Parts: sequence; C-alpha cells; structure tokens
Amino acid sequence: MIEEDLDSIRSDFPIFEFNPKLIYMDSAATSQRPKNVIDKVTEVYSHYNSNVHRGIYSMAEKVTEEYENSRKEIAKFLGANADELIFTKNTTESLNLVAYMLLPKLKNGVITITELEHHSNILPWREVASLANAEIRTVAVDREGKIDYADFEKKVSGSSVLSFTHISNVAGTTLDAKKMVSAAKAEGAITVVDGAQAAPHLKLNLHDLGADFYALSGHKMLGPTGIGILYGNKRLLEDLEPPFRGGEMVTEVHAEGQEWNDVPLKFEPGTPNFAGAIGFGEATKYLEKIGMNDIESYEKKLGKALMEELTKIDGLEYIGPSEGRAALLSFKLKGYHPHDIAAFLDTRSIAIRSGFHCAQPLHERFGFFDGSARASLYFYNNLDEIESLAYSLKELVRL
Amino acid sequence: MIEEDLDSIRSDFPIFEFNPKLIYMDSAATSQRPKNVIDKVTEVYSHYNSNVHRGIYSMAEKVTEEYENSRKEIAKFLGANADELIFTKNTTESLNLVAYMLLPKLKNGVITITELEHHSNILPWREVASLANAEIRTVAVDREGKIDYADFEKKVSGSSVLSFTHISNVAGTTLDAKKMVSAAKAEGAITVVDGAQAAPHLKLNLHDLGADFYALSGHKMLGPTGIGILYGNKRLLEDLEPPFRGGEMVTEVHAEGQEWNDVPLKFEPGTPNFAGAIGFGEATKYLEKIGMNDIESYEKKLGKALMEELTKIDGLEYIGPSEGRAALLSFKLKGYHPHDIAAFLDTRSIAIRSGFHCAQPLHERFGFFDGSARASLYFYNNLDEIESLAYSLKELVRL
Amino acid sequence: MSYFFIENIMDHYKNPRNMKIINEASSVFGDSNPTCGDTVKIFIKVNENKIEDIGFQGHGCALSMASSSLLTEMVKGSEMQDALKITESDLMRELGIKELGPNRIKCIALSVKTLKMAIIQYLSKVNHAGGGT
Amino acid sequence: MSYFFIENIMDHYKNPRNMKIINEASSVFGDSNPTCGDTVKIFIKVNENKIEDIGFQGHGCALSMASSSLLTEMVKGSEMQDALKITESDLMRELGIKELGPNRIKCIALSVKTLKMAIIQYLSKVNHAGGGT
Ligand SMILES: Cc1ncc(COP(=O)(O)O)c(C=O)c1O
Ligand SMILES: Cc1ncc(COP(=O)(O)O)c(C=O)c1O
Repeated sequence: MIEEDLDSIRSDFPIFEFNPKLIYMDSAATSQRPKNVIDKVTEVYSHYNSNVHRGIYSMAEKVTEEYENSRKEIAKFLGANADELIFTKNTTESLNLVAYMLLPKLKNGVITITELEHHSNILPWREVASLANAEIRTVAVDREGKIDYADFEKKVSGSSVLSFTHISNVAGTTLDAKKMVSAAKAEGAITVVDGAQAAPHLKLNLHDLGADFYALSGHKMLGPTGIGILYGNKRLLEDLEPPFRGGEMVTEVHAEGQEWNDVPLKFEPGTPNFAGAIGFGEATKYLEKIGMNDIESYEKKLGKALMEELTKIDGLEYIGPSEGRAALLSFKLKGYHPHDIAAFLDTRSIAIRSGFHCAQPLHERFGFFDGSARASLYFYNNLDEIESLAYSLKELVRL
Repeated sequence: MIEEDLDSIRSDFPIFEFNPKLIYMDSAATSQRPKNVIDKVTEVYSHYNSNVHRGIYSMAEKVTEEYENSRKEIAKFLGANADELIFTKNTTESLNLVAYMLLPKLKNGVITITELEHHSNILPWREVASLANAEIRTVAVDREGKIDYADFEKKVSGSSVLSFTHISNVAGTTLDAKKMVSAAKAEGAITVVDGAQAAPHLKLNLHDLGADFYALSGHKMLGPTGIGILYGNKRLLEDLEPPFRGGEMVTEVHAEGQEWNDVPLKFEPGTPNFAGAIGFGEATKYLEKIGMNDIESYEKKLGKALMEELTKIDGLEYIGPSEGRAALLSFKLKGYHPHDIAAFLDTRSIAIRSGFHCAQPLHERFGFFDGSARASLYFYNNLDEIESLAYSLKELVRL
Repeated sequence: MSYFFIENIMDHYKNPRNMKIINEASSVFGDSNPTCGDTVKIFIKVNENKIEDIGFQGHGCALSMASSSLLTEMVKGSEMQDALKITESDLMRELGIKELGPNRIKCIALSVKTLKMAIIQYLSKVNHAGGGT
Repeated sequence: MSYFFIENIMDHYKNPRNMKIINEASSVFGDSNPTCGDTVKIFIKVNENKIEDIGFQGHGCALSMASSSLLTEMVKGSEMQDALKITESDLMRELGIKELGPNRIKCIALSVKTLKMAIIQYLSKVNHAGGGT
C-alpha cells in the first residue's frame, strides 16, 4: 500500500531530502527521479562507459548488454517485445519519427486527431499533411473534455491514420484507447497513441491495446532526461523506411546503396543516449516494485481529492471531467492570472505550472484564453499536500 | 602542461579509479567523462529537477537559467553566439536536422561530400537527395587520405551544399575547413561541417571558420550521452522552417496555424535533455580549464608517437597521412582479423575498436575489406600507454 | 522576495496609473506575449520631442500590468530619447525586484518593447513626413 | 577467459577441419556478417537424411572460423533434423566458451545460421521435387 509506505517512498527521491518543504505538483511536465535511477547513470559513466553495439572489448560488451537488457526491462513493463521498442529522446521525437515514417503512406490521405492533443501530437501531423497533401480531421470533445463518440465515428471513417492522446495533459481525461484503436483498425487506419501522460500512471499492455504505435517519454516516469520510446508493430517497423539516418542503423554502406540493420536498430541512427536508456530501465524496475496497479488506484484517490478540495474555492473553474479524472487539475481563478497563482504558490514552496501546457487549441476550446494553472500529481504526493495547495489558494483569494 | 599534470587529470575521471589498469583508446567512439560532469548531472536531478522554459516557480527558473547558461558556455567555447546553437541528441541528429532543413532548397540541386565521410554525413544526404531529386558528388582523397583539391574544385563548382568532416574518424586527416568553406561560399553553396571528431580536439572559432552549419556530439568531448549541437548561421536559422515539430518550439498554436518560437528554440521541439545539456556545459568548462591549445599540441605528440611505434610492427598497414595526423590510427595486421586484434588487446586491458567505424566506403576505398582496428586517443592518454599497445601487438604477432 | 509581497508592485497592479486610451495619440502600438496571453497597448502624445501624455491598456499577470503602469509613470514628461534608453533592469530596480528568472523577464520586457515600438513608429512617421517637430 | 587462450578454438582456427569445396554437394549456402565483413559458405552432401559429408569456406575472425570448423565436425554423419537443433550455446559449450558478449555472439551465429539455411534449402528442393530421398 502506497499510503503507508509514503515516507519510505519519498526518501528514495533525493530532491525531497534536499528540499524537504517542496510540494512538487508539476509531474505532468517532468517527474522527479529516485536515487536508483540517478545512481545507475553515475554507474554507467564510472564503471563501463563506452559506446554500444560495435566494440568487442569487455566494457563495450558490458554496456551493450546493459543497454539491451534495459530495452527488455522496459518492454516487459509495457507488455511488448524488446524488438518493437525504438529509443528516441522524448515523446515529441517519437511522434515526429512515426509521422515521417508514415509520410509515404499519407499521400492525399486523412489524418485524424482529437481536440485534446498536445502540440507534439498536432504539429508533426500538420507538417506531414502539408507534404503529403493529406487532410487533418479533429474529433470534438464534449463539455467535460471527453471524446464525442458520434463525432469520432464520423471522422475516423476513411482515415489513413488515427493519432490521439491516451490521457490528456490538460483535461485529465483518460480515453478509451482500446475501443478507439479497434474502431480505427476496422477502418484500415494505422493507429498511433501519445502515451506521454498514460505510461507513467497506468498499467499498460501494449499488445493487448493493439495500437500500431505508442509514444512515451522517460523523463515523465522517473527516468533520466533525453530518453523516450516509440513502440511500433514489428511488421510495420520491418516494412517502413527509416526517415532519419546515420551510423549504427546500417549493416552495409557502399559507394552506391546501403543495407538497413535489423529492427529496431534501423530506426536508431547515431550514438544513442545509452546512459539515459539504462537509467530508464532502472526507472521501470522502480515502478514495478511500487506496482502499477497500486499507483493507479492511489492516484485515483489523489485525483478525486484534488478536485474536491479545489472546487470548494470561490471563482475556480477547471477543464475536464468531474469524475474519473487523472491526478491533475487545470484551473483558473477569477481575478487572478495563472502566472500570479503559480508565483504566489511558489512562495509557499508549491510548484505548479501556469500557461497553456503545450495545448493551446484545447484551452481556446474551453475559453481559457490566458491559459490555466495546473497541479499535476504523482504517486509520491499525498493528501496533505493537496490540503496545503487548497489552503494556499484560499490565502491568495483573501490577499 | 598536460604531461606533468596527467596524474591529476586522470584522477578527475572516476573510470580510471574504478579500473586502474584500463588503457582506453576508443575515445573517437565516445570519450570518458570527468567527475564534475557526472556530479553536475546528479546535481540537476537532486537539487532543481524540473522542466525548462515554461515553469515560473523557483526550481523551474533555476533549471532554465542553468540550461541557458550552459548554452552560453558552449557558445563561448566554440566561438559562436548562444542563439546560434541548437541542442540535439548527437551529431547524427544534427546532420539529419540540417539536411531536412535544407530540403526545400535542394530541388534538382547538387550536394557535395567527400570520400572521408562517416555514415552519418552520407546517409541523410542520400535521403534528402532522393526526395529532392538532387545529385550527390563525392570529392576524392589521395593515397594518404587527404583531399584531392583539384577534384574538390571541380566538384564544388555549382554545388548547392558542401558537407564534409573536419577531422576523419578513420584516416585521422584534418581538413583545411576554412579554405574549403570559403571556396564553397564563393560558389554560393551552403556549407555544413561534421565536427564530431574536431570539436573534442581543436580550438575552434566557428565565426572565424565561417561555415553555415557545424555539427558535434557532447559524448565525444567529456559530456553526457544524448546531447549534441547543431550550430547554424543566425540568418539561415531565421529563414529556414523547422522540420521537426512539437511542444516548446511554438509561441502560438490555434485550430488553424501556429507561430514559431525564436531561434534557436524553434528547432528544439519537446522536452530537451536538460540534464545532459547542463552537464555538457560543465564538460566545456573542464576542457577550457585544461586549455584547448594545450590539448592540441599534446595530442600532436601522441599522434606522432602512435604512428611511429605501431609502424615498427611487421605487416601493419594503416589508413591516412604519415604526418600531421590526429591522435588516432586505423590499421590492419597481416594474418589477424581486426576483431581478433581487439579481442586480444582486451585481454591486456587495452580498449580499441575494430570494424568499419561507420565509414565503410572509406575502408573499401583503401582496400580494407575486413575493416580495421582503430586506436583513438584523448588528452588523458599518455606515451606509456602507446608503448603498452605496441608491446601487446608484438606479443600477438609472436603468439 | 516574491513580487507578491512588494507593495509597490501590488499597488501598481491594483491601482494602475495611466490606464487609459488617448484618442488624439501621436502613436499607438500594441504587442502580446503569446506564450502566456499577455497583451499591452501603449498610446503616446508627443510635443516637442517630449512624451506629454501616455496611456496604456492591457491584460496579463500582476508583473506585466504593474510594470506597464510604472513605466508610463517613469516616462511621462520625459524626452523620447531618454524613454528609449529604459531597460528591463531599470524597471526591475524601480519596481523593487532584485532578481527575476528567465521565464518571468518576458512579463516585464513586453511593456518596454511596446513603448519602444510606439516611439520608433512615431519617429519614422515624422521622418517620412519630411521633418522634425 | 578470452578465446585466445582456449586451445580448442585456436586449434580449430589454425587447423580448420573440413575446409573444402564439395563439388557434388546436395546443397550450398553462403552468408555474411556485413558489419565485420565475415563470410561463410557451407556445402552439404546428404544421403538418406544424413549429412554424409560437409565442407566450408570462409573468411573472418578466429571465433567465426573456429566455430565454422567445429560445427562441421559436430554435424558430419548426423541426421539433418539433429543438425537443425544445434544452437549458438551448444557451439559455445563445445568450443569451451562460458560467456560471450552481445557484439561477439554474431561471430558464432553466422555458421549456425548458414548451416540451417543450407539444410532448409535442401529440404525444400526435395519437397518441391515431389518426394523424400
Ligand atoms: C566524423 C564523425 N561524424 C559523425 C559521427 C556520429 O556521431 P554520433 O554517433 O554521436 O551521432 C561520428 C562518431 O562516430 C564521427 O566520428
Ligand atoms: C500528452 C503529451 N504529449 C506529448 C508530450 C511531449 O513530451 P516531451 O516533451 O517529453 O516530448 C507531453 C508532455 O508535455 C504530453 O503531456
């Protein structure tokens, strides 16, 4: 049970030791990292630092083994196979990579996204759409930030690609990804899921989910910065051409022509962030130890409390569903600019984000033209911190 | 003087403490990293870990400041301005990025490279050439692996882009980059320099060099993994469109259209490897402390000794110039496969690389069809280690 | 100290000076900070090289509103040349802020930039018209 | 222990067994390991489901050559079905290697893969010809 172990869990995170007063509520932007992850990165650099894949001296073999074991560890965590995981630097690179991979299939096609998307799941598609003369359709959401399924069915029909976020980083809505994926597959569409906010919080089984591609960031789930994943269906990965090229992803290069390496290496040009990848493997081990099911149910409680406490405040409006939300809340407070809210909370050691959270169209959809203040929690937060947040907001209103 | 300080220099590198017998001669693949760099990464994660650029709470301001100060530090090191440096994950991404940036300018154009190139400076150009129906020309090298300037002048004439390596990672040749850049500019070509092997070893002044783009990797110059740089001429960066897109690189996104952020952020979509970038700043500080001029002259000595000692061995053939070479040597030994050389040296704690070093066309050019064994040194190596290498190779030959 | 507890700032935020439209303005310029939605519009009335009157309208966080208000006070009645010299750090000093992180400087920079543009626009208009005042 | 000091390996490398071309082979298959330039070609002569004779030609590092040589010894005279079952780790055991890193496994895998392909090619030829031996 996380609640009982919280003191011990928090003591695994050096930042809370360094800054005991810190109430960190910006985990949707980037999470904190436990000691085992930080130490692992140091271990790589201090014990067997050398480049992966090509060297045959002992250190090079050791680092290659650690790198590939980490890929296996992450695959197990995600319910996928290791050779379906491409290491990228973040979700954004993963989404650009898949968009460029699919470019040859998109000529005059239809790309369907939703109103909930992060800029990283909008802009790459706009780019390839303009290169391929494809159409972009946007599925509407209702007043609670939930997918309008009638509109979804209309829009997905005839789509070449469906790409949508698994959990919205603003509204906190969790989409029924399995249902949407199978509807899209029935239409013959390739399915892409932006899992940046889901992978840190949900127990995933990508094979069961059935999406062709799934993108995520290590830094949002306890891992080092500069490491992400693009999961891809093996058959598609084998068929598609690598849009980004260089060393390590080829087996042969001659004056004329070249041969790609096997999947997934064919999509990993250049020296990878091997220390980051190995650290990310440690992060998933840590999450497994806590248990993703426990995390899910504990965070449900946090999400509920967050909404209940904050909606008691006069003049507060929020985006998203009133029930079943992720442990985050994007809100505005009448008479206070979101920046001022964040700056005031900072004086109380509470770290929350203000702005558009890279999802401006969604804010505009809900009339939040100044953006919002967003508190986003993770399993290392607790109910007391939510109370402190509510208390400080009331303080601000009284100021 | 590096020679006198070498004990103290080596003690800055935790890996030599962990493995005192290690003779590391694979720095062209990736360098070792000093304690200040490793500690800085830990500091970021433990003291002010939060996402850069958007947050306004204290930790977010602190990390943003560190990130941008690091960019300034690196700019100073390179003789460039901070707003001309784009953070990427490695040289390969930098070269893919510039190739895709230039794609709209390449229609039916001419891209000129050289026979010395690493796969990362060949394959991205082949890709954009095929998309833009451009021609690729390859400047020949002579028997010593030096540019054939007559051929260069012929090929550069009428080129849209000239892209070449500053130092060859196989032949150890240093190209006269300034001369080549100005010849290409006179032809109206855009110039791109692959500085992966030069930036760690030469005192650079990018403004003086005058190239439009310059690519490099942090991990080859004491920095963390997963961080690289693409330097770009400010005016060009302002004119060119960002091929990779997502959060952080836009100021406005609406249901229709978007506005790019200022240069260089417009080319940095998604959460950057901020811990890596901050660590890279520390790495350049360390290099400044040692002094790039000292590094250059000390490494000249190492390069000379390496060649002199190794060419004494019967049956050894190498690629590259006999004089003025970088501190690396790619060689073969009659009767011994390069893998066997590397594997044998590993039993003597000597780490060198065997294979094609991501430059297969160059190996084929010189008839090295099995690849080569390559010893590549950095300022933390010394003459004794070169002697040990030579001694062990003689041991192998006697075996 | 956070700007929340600097009286000068909170006073300017809650009681902004010169928050008005000037109908017969010599120059009007508006700009915005799209990453946070802040907007500001500055009106100046010039007489013999002096900013005789100034007004602003806007919308944004306390810091951006207070700095716009204070800036109008600082330049009212001064020569345009002097007004052009005012930097973000002058404004910070006047506001009583010691330090400001890179993500918040933008909130102050907006009014400084906008005033500059209003003046430059005025000067180039006058020049194009073929002579000084 | 490094393979350099394993006598069995060095013996096979320096005195490869069955390094020959079989002109009247039942199946011939060649493959290469392009990342290091290693090549191997395997010839098998089949009689009543048995590998009556086997030869190889090749070029590469000690590990890849020794493992090709040993592999031919291991399967000579055995049933094709049994030969198909041999894995990299069987070969490692026979060679006397305890561990092999991910970047070197390929050197051993090449001969195992090539033999497998030679057999499969033979079997599918026979099947297409419409019957067994
Ligand atoms: C000359 C040259 N260019 C490019 C690269 C690619 O660097 P990275 O693998 O860091 O992308 C290398 C490194 O191997 C190199 O030596
Ligand atoms: C839903 C969603 N998609 C994509 C991203 C982009 O992630 P990254 O910045 O790690 O590339 C984020 C993170 O902000 C996100 O919340």
